[in-house]
Amino acid sequence: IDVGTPQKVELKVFHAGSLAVPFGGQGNVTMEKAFEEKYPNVDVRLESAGSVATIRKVTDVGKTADVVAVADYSLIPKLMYPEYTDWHVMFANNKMVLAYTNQSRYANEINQDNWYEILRRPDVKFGFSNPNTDPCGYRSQMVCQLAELHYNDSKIFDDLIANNTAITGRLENNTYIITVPDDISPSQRVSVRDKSVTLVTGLEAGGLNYAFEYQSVAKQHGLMFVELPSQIDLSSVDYADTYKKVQVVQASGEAATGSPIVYGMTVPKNADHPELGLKFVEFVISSEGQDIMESYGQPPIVPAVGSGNVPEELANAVAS
Amino acid sequence: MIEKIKRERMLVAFTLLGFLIIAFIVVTLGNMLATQVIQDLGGLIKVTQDPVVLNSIWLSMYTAFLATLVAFIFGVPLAYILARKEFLGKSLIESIVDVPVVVPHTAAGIALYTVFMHHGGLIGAPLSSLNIVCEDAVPGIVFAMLFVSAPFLINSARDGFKSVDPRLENVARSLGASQWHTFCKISFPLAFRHILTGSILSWARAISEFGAVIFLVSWPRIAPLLMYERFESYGLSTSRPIAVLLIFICLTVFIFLRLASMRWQRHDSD
Amino acid sequence: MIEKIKRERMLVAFTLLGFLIIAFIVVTLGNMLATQVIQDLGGLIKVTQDPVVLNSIWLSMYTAFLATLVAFIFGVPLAYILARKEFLGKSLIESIVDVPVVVPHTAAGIALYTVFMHHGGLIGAPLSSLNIVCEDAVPGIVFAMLFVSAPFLINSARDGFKSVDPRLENVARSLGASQWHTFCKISFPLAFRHILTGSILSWARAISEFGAVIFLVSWPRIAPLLMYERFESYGLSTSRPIAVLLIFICLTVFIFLRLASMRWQRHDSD
Amino acid sequence: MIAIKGVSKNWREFSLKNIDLEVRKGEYFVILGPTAAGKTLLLELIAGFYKPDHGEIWVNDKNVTRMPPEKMGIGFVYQDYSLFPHLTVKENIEFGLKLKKMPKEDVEKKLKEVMKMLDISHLSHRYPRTLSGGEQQRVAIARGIVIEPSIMLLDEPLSALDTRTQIRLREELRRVHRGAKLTTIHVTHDQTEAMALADRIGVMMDGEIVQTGTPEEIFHSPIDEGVAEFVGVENIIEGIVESSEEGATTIRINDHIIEAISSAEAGSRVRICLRPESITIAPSKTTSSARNTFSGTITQLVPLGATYRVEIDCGFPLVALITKTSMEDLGLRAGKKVCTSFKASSVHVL
Amino acid sequence: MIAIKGVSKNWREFSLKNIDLEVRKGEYFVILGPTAAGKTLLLELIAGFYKPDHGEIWVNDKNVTRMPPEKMGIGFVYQDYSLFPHLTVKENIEFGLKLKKMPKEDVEKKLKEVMKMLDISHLSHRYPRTLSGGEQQRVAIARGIVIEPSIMLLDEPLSALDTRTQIRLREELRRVHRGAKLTTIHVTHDQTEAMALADRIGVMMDGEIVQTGTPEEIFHSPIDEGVAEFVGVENIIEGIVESSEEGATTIRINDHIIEAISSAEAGSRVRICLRPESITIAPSKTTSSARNTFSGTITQLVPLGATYRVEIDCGFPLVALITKTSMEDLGLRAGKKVCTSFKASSVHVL
Ligand SMILES: Nc1ncnc2c1ncn2[C@@H]1O[C@H](COP(=O)(O)OP(=O)(O)OP(=O)(O)O)[C@@H](O)[C@H]1O
Ligand SMILES: Nc1ncnc2c1ncn2[C@@H]1O[C@H](COP(=O)(O)OP(=O)(O)OP(=O)(O)O)[C@@H](O)[C@H]1O
Ligand SMILES: [Mg+2]
Ligand SMILES: [Mg+2]
Repeated sequence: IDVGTPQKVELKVFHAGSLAVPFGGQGNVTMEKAFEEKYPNVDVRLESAGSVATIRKVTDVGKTADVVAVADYSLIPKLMYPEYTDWHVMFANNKMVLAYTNQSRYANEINQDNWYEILRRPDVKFGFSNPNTDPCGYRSQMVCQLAELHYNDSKIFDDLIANNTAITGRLENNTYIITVPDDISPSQRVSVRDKSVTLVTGLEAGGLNYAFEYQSVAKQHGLMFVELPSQIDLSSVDYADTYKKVQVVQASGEAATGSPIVYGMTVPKNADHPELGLKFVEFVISSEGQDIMESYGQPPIVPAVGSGNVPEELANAVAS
Repeated sequence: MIEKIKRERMLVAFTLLGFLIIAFIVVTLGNMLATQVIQDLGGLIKVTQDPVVLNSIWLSMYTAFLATLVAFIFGVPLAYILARKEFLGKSLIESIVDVPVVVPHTAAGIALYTVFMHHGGLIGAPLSSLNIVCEDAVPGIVFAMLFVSAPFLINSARDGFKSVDPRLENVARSLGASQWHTFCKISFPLAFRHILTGSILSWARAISEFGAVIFLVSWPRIAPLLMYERFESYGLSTSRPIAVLLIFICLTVFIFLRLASMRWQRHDSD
Repeated sequence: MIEKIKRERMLVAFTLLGFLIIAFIVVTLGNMLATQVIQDLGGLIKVTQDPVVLNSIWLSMYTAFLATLVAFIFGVPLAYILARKEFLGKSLIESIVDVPVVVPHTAAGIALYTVFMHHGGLIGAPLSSLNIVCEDAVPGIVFAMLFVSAPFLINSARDGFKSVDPRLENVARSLGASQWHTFCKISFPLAFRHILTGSILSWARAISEFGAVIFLVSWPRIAPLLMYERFESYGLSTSRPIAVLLIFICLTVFIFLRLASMRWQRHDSD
Repeated sequence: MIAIKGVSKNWREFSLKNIDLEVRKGEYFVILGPTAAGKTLLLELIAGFYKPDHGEIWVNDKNVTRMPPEKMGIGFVYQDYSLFPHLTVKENIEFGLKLKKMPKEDVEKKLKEVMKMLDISHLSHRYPRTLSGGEQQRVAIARGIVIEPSIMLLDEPLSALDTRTQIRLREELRRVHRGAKLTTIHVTHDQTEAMALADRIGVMMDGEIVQTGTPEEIFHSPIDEGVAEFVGVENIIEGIVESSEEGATTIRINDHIIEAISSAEAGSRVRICLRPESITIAPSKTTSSARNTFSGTITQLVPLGATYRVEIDCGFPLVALITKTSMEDLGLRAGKKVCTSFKASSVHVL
Repeated sequence: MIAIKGVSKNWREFSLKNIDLEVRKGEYFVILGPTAAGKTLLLELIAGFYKPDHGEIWVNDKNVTRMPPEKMGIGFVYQDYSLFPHLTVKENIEFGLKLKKMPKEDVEKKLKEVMKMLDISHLSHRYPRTLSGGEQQRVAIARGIVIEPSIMLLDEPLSALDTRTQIRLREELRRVHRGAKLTTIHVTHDQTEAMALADRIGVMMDGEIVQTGTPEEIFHSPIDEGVAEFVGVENIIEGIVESSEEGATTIRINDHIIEAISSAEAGSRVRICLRPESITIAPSKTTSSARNTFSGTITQLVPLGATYRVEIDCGFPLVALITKTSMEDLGLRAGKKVCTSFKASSVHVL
């Protein structure tokens, strides 16, 4: 019986909720299974949370992790440098989509051009995850703000977000600053969950019509989704300057600026098994790991990009 | 003295064993309270002024109260029936009442979500057509709390009614009181101490519920959820003062009601 | 018949009210179970073969059993003292026993974390120098479960001992039995039904605990935590079969023990 | 008038079987029976707390079988008095009155009256648990009669009290009964109490009324051996009827002949019943109107307080009862030869 | 021998005060007292379940004050018998034996013996709750005596039983006591029981032993009015001593003179006690050795089962007791004039 299986080394991986499926899902080939196969004396234990919470567990709660993997690489330098780590690798990217199911209201009408009109309808309930704890959440805000620019409709953010929550937006020095209070107070029209994946339940159950999700999540759960224009879906490095125009200020005071969605990973300095942690990182960015990412709809960055004091062990797998 | 200890060896051993478990409880709570007060009184004071925290505590207390009220309205009559009547399937009903106590809270949460979800929930859907939304709304919190806390009130009230001699009711009826009047003037007042105790327990159980609520309602945030979020996001130093405050409030209510129920004239037999 | 209903108006109303709350419990659980079995029996079967799920359920059952065992060893003697002796501060002790019931689970979790954390915890630090690690380890689960579940066993056992006429103990002693022998042969067997009930409750409470455990131990994952994570990561369809399985196991144990305790020869007075 | 017509009721482990009973207006009727005979259940049935499975109950020529208890107008006093513990004596007594929607002054007046009558005015603000048994009983009675019931049911109202208080309260019961002319049914397992109070007695055993009659009938002519034993007939002796002529019967017991009044047929096996207090003891043969005289030897003398139980062997065992003074006067002791006599009319033949 | 020397003990709401008591070897000692006098607590104290605050308890010349109850070798039978409900009759009885570490055959033998002696062999596999009160009592006694205690304590062993069973079991108790030569302390609130069984009686009231003596002493010379009332002296009459010479005392009550034997001084106010059974009733003045003769009118006749209580007004109220036969022979009824007489030695002066 596995009660921690003492003779095995435990490798603790704290990861963003959106990585749950490729890392430790129920598929036949996951990072966890493949890595354990490769290193039979290692027991990978995954802990999933929102990306910010994932980092806070290490920095604030005082837990130790051997690998930290988050949905926004920029969180690592912002929250962990220099005390907890001084490097990270960017290993995958993703894009924002609007997920739905065939039971969703107006499912047969929605497309790339009218999605915001449909979300405006009073009988439609949509959701996003908590901007304070999950990058997917603040990215959803960015999407709505960028949509105003793209569709040239200055009411989109107000109608979808500001009028339904305590989140506010304002223009300052040509930057749209979105402020998220601790108490978001969503109205009945929107659902705010801790992690974006949770919203899937709502969609599946029919309580929710639409949800802002990563494309990977939508694919993994077999949802239908509206592909958004590249100008607003935070996927393309080409539009990095456009994305930069929005900034989300979280309740903690931290600010996140719009940027392409790039997953970051590091091994904290206080890890119990730093070498194994590195091995895991190495595995994820190896071609085998990248295949796994790919197979779950999460496009890997090939080769992975390193930043900071990248350890030598990874040097040849990483472009900088 | 020593002779006495020797004579009462068993009781001494029992006392020591018992002391350990009491110490465990006291140390666990006391240590946290003391640590907070000594090391970070400022944090505690700040939390008492944080409207988000206060709102969520208020929400918890208020929904717990509502849940207890509902449990009272529906549970006390049930308790009376269970205490007074013999019928086929009675022990089945009694077991059903106990089921929420043995069902893991998170499993209960999933069950509640299944039933109360907005779309397609067996109860949630009809309710939402009446404009009562449970998912991510106050009614949902109340229902989840009700599910886990009602058994405490029902069982306690049943014991209370059982401790009332049915002959007192018979006499009241022979004196001309209707069944309802007898219930109000005789059975209920005599069982009141038990019902009060049950209500305290039920309220406490409701306010402390976490697992069952969060599936159905993650917003508005009840205090335990806020605490968990704060713990996950910011760690011990941010969440502990909330815990201390919440414990403090719960204990105050508990002690107050306990004293009240002890002072309540003890006309019942035990 | 109609005449009878009219005569028993109050009881009819009470029955209806009571029926609603029973229906609430039955529908909530029944709907989930039915939905699972009818719509996705395959998922349920798959889950019963998933070693991760089975391990975590086994872990939950096993730690809950350990917690109950500890509560039994320390709690039954305490219960006996509380039932038999009058002493200064007794009602304080009784209140302390009840405190874990009223303290919100998450707050208890934070308190437990404060005391049992590896570094600097008042109990956790000394224990870890004895190589007993509580944070993220089995002992931590047991301690957290113990904290929330011990009151149930203690209170129930106390009621049990109270229901044993002290004269029976007196007689046993006059017949030459020592205090300990009297306890083993008279008091304990006669209070056994209550103690068993208390143990079931305590075990159920331990297995269903979520809030208090997750602060201290997020690995190994107890079943409720696994369920929560699955719910958060994959949604209802993945987590519901676990919930159904867990409820099924708990109910089986509950019904089995309940029948056992009902068949236990009813020598006690109530 | 109360008429109980063929009433039966089943509980899980006990049943009342085919009860027929008539209690006349103003009568003091005692139901006498051993523990667990179903006496309390019968009273509760009459009061309407339970409904019979079969049969009917009529009160004052009205069928009340299905009437709810609050409509019956019956006063009920339980064995343990069942005072409402959370109400004061005054509140207990006025409980029924308040339900009658009478003017407040009238309530007060009636209250005063009944409390004075039962001498409990000084207790009015005390709680039941602070009262002695006797006081509680009086409060319970006051509570029952203040609503002016047409019938009063008393369930072993004296059994929880000590002998002295019992005797005092018996008087009180008789006084209240006479004063209020209440039809009363009084339940007890105490023969003395039944004898002291009853106009008529119904003997109840195992859920059945086995005999009804005046105290005289019950105690001297029990219908069967069970009743005989229960009502304290200590001498039950088997014999064979030798002759029987117009009621004058002779019965052979071993070598002795007893004369009795009975219609038993010659040759039949019978049992004779003879109450110990019907036997007179004399130091030697005396002439008296008693038709049966036997000499015998005292085997044992058992002190019973004011009286002694004398066991005598006259060829068959006899138990007699005599006062302490008589015993001392006669100088009785074990082994002494004495002469016993009893009237033919004291002998009851079964 | 049991000696209780100045024992006191305080409970929260009750205390035993300065109890002095000596019970001789083989004696049947009855403690008689009303409910809540503290009788049970005193027995429990003797058995060692409680420890006294002050004073000492000696058993067979050994100070056992602080000895744990299991070392005392005392058999205890509670009022409700306190049989272990989860054990069969056999297991109940062998509970104490098994603790004695004697060979198994001896246990079986003793068990058989005692069960035969008390006639409960046929019950051995039944559970206590299926037994009648009388059977339970015998099992409780068997359980107590099988361990061969030097002392037996009986707490109201008969009060839960009906009169017939009571009388039968009194016999049994006496037989067991005689057979095993057990020093026995028996607690009761029933005077009849005390009289029937006791070698000596201690009267207990309000936590104190107020009088100790033979039954004769207790019942005829109660030490004060409280005891007098409690032991059933129904005639307590105030008077003034007119003269007193060498014990022969005359006492004036209203216009009547009563002769008594007492050492009260002339002129002092006294109360005379006279038991109802000491008074003889005759239809007219007769000559007898009784020094006190008064004529009076019967005011009331109260049936008490086998006896009648006769209330007579002789210028002062007198209560007498007579058997039913005597009453019928004398043709007594209310209003009839009769003559009452009692011996000077029956009068007890307080
Ligand atoms: N409410 C009840 N339901 C079912 N059975 C009952 C109920 N009350 C009493 N009994 C049972 O019915 C039988 C008769 O009980 P009941 O109280 O009428 O006897 P009783 O003659 O009044 O005896 P006692 O002299 O002890 O009061 C008993 O065996 C008792 O256990
Ligand atoms: N264990 C106890 N602790 C404290 N007080 C007690 C205890 N047991 C009885 N009492 C109280 O002490 C008083 C005497 O009780 P006890 O039982 O000795 O009376 P008793 O003479 O045996 O009366 P009864 O005839 O009713 O058995 C009562 O007022 C009772 O309430
Ligand atoms: Mg009864
Ligand atoms: Mg007693």
